[in-house]
Amino acid sequence: IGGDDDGSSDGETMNGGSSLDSISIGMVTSTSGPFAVFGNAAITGAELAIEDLESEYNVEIDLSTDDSQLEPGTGLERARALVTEGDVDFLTGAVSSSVALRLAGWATDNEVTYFPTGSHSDALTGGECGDFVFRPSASNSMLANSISSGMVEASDEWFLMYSDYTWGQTAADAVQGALEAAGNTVVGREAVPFPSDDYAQYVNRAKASGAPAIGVLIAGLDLRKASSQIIASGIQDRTLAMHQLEDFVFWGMDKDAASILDVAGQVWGPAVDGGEDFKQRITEQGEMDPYIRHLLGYISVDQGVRAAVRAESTAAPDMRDALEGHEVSSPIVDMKGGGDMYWREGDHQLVQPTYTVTSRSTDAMADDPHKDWFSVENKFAGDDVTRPVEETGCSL
Amino acid sequence: MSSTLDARTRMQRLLSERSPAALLGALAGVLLLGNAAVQKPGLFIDQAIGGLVYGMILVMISLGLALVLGLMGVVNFAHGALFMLGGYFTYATMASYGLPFWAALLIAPIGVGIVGIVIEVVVLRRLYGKEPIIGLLATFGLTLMIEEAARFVWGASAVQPAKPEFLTGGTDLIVTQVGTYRLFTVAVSTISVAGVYYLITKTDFGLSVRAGVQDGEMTEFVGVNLPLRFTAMFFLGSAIAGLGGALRVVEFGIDPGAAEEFVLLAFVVVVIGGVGSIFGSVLAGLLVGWAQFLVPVVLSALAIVTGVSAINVQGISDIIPFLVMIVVLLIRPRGLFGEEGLLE
Amino acid sequence: MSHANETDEVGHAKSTDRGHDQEPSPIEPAVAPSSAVLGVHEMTRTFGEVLAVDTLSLGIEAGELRAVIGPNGAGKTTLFNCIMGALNPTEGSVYLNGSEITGDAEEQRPHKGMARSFQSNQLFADQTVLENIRLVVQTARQGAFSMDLFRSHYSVGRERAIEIADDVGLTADLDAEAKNLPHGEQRRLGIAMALATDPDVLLLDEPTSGMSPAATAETASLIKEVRDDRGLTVVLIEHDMDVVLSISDRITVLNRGEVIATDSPDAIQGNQAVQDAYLGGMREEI
Amino acid sequence: MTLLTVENLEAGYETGQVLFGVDLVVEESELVSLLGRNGAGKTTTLRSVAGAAEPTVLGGEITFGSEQLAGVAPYSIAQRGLSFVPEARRCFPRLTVRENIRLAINHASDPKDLETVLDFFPELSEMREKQARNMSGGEQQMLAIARALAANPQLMLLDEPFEGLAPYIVRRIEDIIAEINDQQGIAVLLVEQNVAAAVAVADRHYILDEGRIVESVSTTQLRENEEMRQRYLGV
Amino acid sequence: MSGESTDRATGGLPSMFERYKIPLGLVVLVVALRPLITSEMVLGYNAIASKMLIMMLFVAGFNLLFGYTGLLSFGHAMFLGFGIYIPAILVLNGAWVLPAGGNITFLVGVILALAAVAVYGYLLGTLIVGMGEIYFALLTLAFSQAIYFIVLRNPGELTGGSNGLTQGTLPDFVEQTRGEIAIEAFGLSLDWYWAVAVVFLLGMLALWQIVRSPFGRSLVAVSENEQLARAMGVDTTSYKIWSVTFSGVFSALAGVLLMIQNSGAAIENLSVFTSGDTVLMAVLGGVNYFFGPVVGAFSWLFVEDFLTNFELWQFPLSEVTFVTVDLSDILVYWQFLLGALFVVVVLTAPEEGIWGYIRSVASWLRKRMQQVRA
Ligand SMILES: Nc1ncnc2c1ncn2[C@@H]1O[C@H](COP(=O)(O)OP(=O)(O)OP(=O)(O)O)[C@@H](O)[C@H]1O
Ligand SMILES: Nc1ncnc2c1ncn2[C@@H]1O[C@H](COP(=O)(O)OP(=O)(O)OP(=O)(O)O)[C@@H](O)[C@H]1O
Ligand SMILES: [Mg+2]
Ligand SMILES: [Mg+2]
Repeated sequence: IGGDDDGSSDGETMNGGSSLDSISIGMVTSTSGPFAVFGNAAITGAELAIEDLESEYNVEIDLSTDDSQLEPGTGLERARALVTEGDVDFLTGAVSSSVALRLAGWATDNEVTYFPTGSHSDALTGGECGDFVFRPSASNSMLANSISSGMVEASDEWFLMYSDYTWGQTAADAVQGALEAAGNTVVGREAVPFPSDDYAQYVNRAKASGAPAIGVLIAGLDLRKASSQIIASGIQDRTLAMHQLEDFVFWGMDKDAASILDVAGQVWGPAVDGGEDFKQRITEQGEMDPYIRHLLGYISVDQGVRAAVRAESTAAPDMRDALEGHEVSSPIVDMKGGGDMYWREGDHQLVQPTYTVTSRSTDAMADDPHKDWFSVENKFAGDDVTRPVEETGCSL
Repeated sequence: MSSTLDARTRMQRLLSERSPAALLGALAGVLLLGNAAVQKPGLFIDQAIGGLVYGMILVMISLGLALVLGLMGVVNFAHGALFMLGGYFTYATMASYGLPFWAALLIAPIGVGIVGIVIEVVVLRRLYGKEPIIGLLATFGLTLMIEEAARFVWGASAVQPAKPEFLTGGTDLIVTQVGTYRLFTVAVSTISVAGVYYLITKTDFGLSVRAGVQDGEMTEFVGVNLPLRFTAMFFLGSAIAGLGGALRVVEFGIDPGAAEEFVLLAFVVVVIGGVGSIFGSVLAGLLVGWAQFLVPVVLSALAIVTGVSAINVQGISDIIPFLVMIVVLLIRPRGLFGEEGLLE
Repeated sequence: MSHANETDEVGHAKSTDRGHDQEPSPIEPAVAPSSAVLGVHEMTRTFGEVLAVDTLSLGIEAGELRAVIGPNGAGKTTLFNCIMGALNPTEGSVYLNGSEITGDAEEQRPHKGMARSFQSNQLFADQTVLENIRLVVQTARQGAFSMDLFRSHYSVGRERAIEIADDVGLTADLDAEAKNLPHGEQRRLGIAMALATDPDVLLLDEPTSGMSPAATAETASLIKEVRDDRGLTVVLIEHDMDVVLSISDRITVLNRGEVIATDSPDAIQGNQAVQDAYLGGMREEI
Repeated sequence: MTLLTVENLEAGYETGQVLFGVDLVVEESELVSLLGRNGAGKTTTLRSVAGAAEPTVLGGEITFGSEQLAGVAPYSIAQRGLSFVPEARRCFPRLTVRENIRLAINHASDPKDLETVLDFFPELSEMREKQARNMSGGEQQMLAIARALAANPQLMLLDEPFEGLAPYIVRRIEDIIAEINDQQGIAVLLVEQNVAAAVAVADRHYILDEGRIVESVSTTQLRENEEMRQRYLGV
Repeated sequence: MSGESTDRATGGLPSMFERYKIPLGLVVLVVALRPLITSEMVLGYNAIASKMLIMMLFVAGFNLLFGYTGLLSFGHAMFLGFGIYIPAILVLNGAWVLPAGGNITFLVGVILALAAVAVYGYLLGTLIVGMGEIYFALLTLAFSQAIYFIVLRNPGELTGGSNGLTQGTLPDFVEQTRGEIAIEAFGLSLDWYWAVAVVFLLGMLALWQIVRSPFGRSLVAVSENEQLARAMGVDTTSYKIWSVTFSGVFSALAGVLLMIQNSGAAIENLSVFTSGDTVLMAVLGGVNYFFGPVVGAFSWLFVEDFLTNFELWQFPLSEVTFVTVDLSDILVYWQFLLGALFVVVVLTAPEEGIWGYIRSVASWLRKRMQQVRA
């Protein structure tokens, strides 16, 4: 059935003596350390989703959060405590792929539904996919495929610099694959320890490679350091690309520095046309301007709750059945800017539209009503950028 | 410590301790570097200069630690926390009070120095003459406290003030371009090293502090107001840490995690140089800086020559300081210029 | 204070380039180093430019109680350190019962029958007196290293340790922590631990320093007693001439790293070179 | 004039009280000895006067010149003209002979200069650049005395300066002490177990036993009273 | 000082009770720990109790080296890592005739891990035990970092790099259901806590035997005065090397348990922070006592996992509350309090730690009671 998330039809089921009058959600994410801003944004998004869902359905939703401290082991421990002690029905969260992969493995073994809110690693819906794991965000390869046309246009030769852990490694592979498929060459690639305070030596190498274009696949706030050292070395005029841009990272720099980015992929951002109401609500919270992490938090909770409601159960196998192949029709479609969204059966990827953006000129960068420093170049349908299930290495 | 006086003699002695193995090692090193220089001349020069600059930054980070460790015998793990505070104080001065960078560069180290005084008076004073490990443990605890306090005041995310206008961008050094701000850091670091070196080896203040760490009670019997001097010394060590943090925050921003991030690296540098020798720390800082920048180039050049691409190990620079330390300590168990019996 | 060449006689070690301007009087008697219980053959030890021990030869016979005296810095402690392996001699060799032990590891020597006490107190400070001694007994029985994992340490060497403590008069303090003992008793514990290795040759470095006259006398007789009862060979560094003269069989006088005389106590007292170099007109009485 | 007065001094350690009312006086330019067997409390007395952190002074008064020393920091006591040569020499092991002495000179109000001090000790003069840890016990003892002398004090406290020294050097140091006292008018309070040496140097002697001064005698009295020596000193 | 037979100072011959009070104490500990932790008052959950036991074993293994031999290792996580990774890799991939996931594969993996860590510990010890205190500490750190780096590089796709190993690392006899682990063997089902408790007891008893043996006393001699020990004929180098070896093996054993507890291998367990926490836990508890690390690990984890979740502090109990304090705002900053506690411990008596304090309070009480009775 093409599911219908619309409140009206499900409302009836709810009142019809369903056992689901309360749902409890656990979210393990980074609320301390350098990634706290990401984790907290996801929590804000999740809270908004709960607000909306509670008014839509007659169900009490309860969110327990805990700090993963960005460490897989700690994350797992907290997640386990939420499940065993806090009795949460399903799990969401994680800002980094390492934590997400660990939670995913455990969730699969323990029959717990898990939405890895902030992870983009291909492994999650590839080699390490799991029965009860559903990724609400776009994968690295989706983003890489999105920007590849822009990159191919910009230059024939590329140098890739990437953060040396799952996310960066799979991103580099995906981008390189996309470039080479289009007949371009990657003249060099450098793994950069993450986090790192010194990008000078890698920038030197990028410079020495002579490549007119550089892919800066650097995670989190490190992207700021890398950018400022690119400027210091005087090669900011080369084409710079980033496959997964989070606006927040650039907001920490001055606009001049932020304007060096030429090609970037994005799951969503303030520049995307859609979800104005959502952006407004985030801004009103006053803590941060809206960006992708808010939306991801929202989607995770929204999709989890709706699946449970559809299944009339929070048992992991039931939720799985309610999600696999499900065509999303909830408000998130609109927030995302419209387009097809569905949970693919073979790998549990939420297939969804992606975007490419470029930085605006300094004076065109808006700060009001919320920061808007980039402009959308292209929008891609999910099916056009998602790799086929057979290529993912996932067999569900 | 007194032998820091004649650093030249010690250097000569170091060089004169030739063994066949050392000679072979040196030869291999020269060959590898030569190969890298031939294969990738442009990059080699870039990296050599980049390594020098980075090395001086490491020296700046480790100098205060070397001072407090070598002269007061205190294994100050809180050095990293003080470094971090330097960053936050700079941020506070610039962002919250709107003062210019130059003012922050003065205020932050003094502020951190004052925190150092408090630490010295309340905690460290009780630990002189005890086993160095105890100092390490106490300052470990202090680090947790300072880190958490910083998180309380400034939050968990990184903060960063604006870089002064004229220090942004790069400076063209003909063969390569280096961030102007980095060059500025190198200059500050060089001046600090020279000042500290003079203070310790040439002044009466330095003499009394050196005596104090060897036998505090006796130093007082001789008429030295030691508590005051040690406090002054720790003020200095902390202020230098704070200066390092101040220089850093402008370039990279700072978050509470910095407290533990840099202290290990600083320890590595000091130990490679040899505990008790400021000169050694300086040399070690440069050595590590160069190694971090040049080893990857050397490896990739070697990979080209031999055709074995596995030699070009990715992401190796993170581990290089530790590898350098292992090699140096296995050859010279007390580091490059460490003294027998000091902190063993 | 009117001696011929004052500075030389203070006996700080001389520098390497100095010639032998002093004819050593009664030299080491005709015991070849290698045939004695403890032999030192042409040993030299330098510290940088300082010659602490200078081509020194020594032969100690079985059962002998030999005192080694000499000005401060003459090289006495250094000699001990080289014999015991705490320092490596720059040149020369050490023999025990006729076989060379020069290159042996320090920790092996106690197991060959040599033991020492230290000039400054060296103890396992936080351990009890009993445990200090017991540990040594255990080591003596089990060798330098033993993977003895399956019993309790109570069963190894306790009785023997108590006996030894009794011998040196520490019975009352068995359960006291070593660091809490008075100085004199700490020195005695040092001797007890050396004895606990069950040595044939015992080297004592200033065992009575810091002891009151009464305790000094007691210690002196203890040393003599141990030697007599166990047939030990004892080498004793001592500045207290009363002790030296009263208990030693022979005395070796060191100056600037060299033996300047080895002779009986009486003869040493009458030896002019020794008078000049060391005794310097000892006070006979108060 | 009286330089140092110790009145009814009580002091001790964590483990218990050691001094139970010590009274002693050192006149200007006087050479006094304090005798007693091991553990009598001699070192404790000197350390109390020098202002050391341990022992804890429990009662009594210490007057130096006209000033009370109770509660005064050790460095400040030193700066008032009181030099202390503690047990076991305590030279700074990693400082050279020159630096050891220099340090004392830097912190005294009216110091001697380096050369004057080294003239007393020709053997030290030859090893100015040697670190103390590389010197023998006797050499270090000389250095310790030289260092105290460099401050040009009014009163020097010497704790067993002859311990572990060769008879010959004992004589040297006796002479040096006498000379310092004689020529420079520096008062000396000498703690000893070696009665012979004390008798050779000092004019007046206190005998300490179990934390109390039990006798105050002249050299002649001490020489003659064998019974007293036997009782308190075991000689 | 001289009561417990395996504390560092040892005096006269103690009574039977004195002699065996440590094994007794260990049994009491495992029996009481979980009910205590998971009780209404504390509101813990099961998994934390087993984690506590694992960390206690790990820190006790560490303390054999630090407290008893006097060598501070700042890289002890590497030893833990052997126990985590080797069985996990083997179970995940199988090898040769060993099927992936098989119980035998796991057991072989465990044996292999312990043997490998012993060999590695021995070689490493041989290389570095001669180094001075701080140099030794930093070298262990360096080697630990090197191992971290190797694992991070994911050689042969074996270690999973920064993700660690997240799936398929558990042998067949481990069953999981929504967070609860059980051991299914020989038709029996054993709760994970009790399985850990058995290994913990065996490990701790072995450690206890080591420190009370003549071998263990030699370690203490080495740590107290190395120069003297050597002069008295103790081959200090060999003892140190073996201490590193044993310490490594016990840590690896804890690692095996941790791998199952976390159902996989996480690279952060190899990080310098794990090593640092280990030192902190040992010192917090008291390095001079056998129970020091136990108390240290307990206090640490207790503070970390409970205080952070403590929102309201009600006194005396929830039913009859007199005082309710909202502590959540303060307890967010629990590390500050921990740091302060640590400073206090180090300043007052670094060798004593919390356990030392408990003991001295207990003996003070005993004395008081005797006085009162008299
Ligand atoms: N730091 C200390 N802690 C505890 N007790 C001490 C300490 N120092 C000395 N004592 C004790 O105080 C008493 C007096 O010691 P003190 O050192 O003053 O004697 P002394 O006369 O100088 O003896 P000696 O001739 O051996 O040097 C002795 O019983 C000694 O054990
Ligand atoms: N580690 C060292 N480094 C440099 N020189 C040293 C060292 N140890 C001893 N010396 C020097 O060697 C010489 C002999 O010293 P040693 O300690 O053997 O003398 P000693 O005869 O035992 O004197 P004392 O009676 O004072 O103890 C001295 O000049 C001393 O300065
Ligand atoms: Mg000697
Ligand atoms: Mg005394």
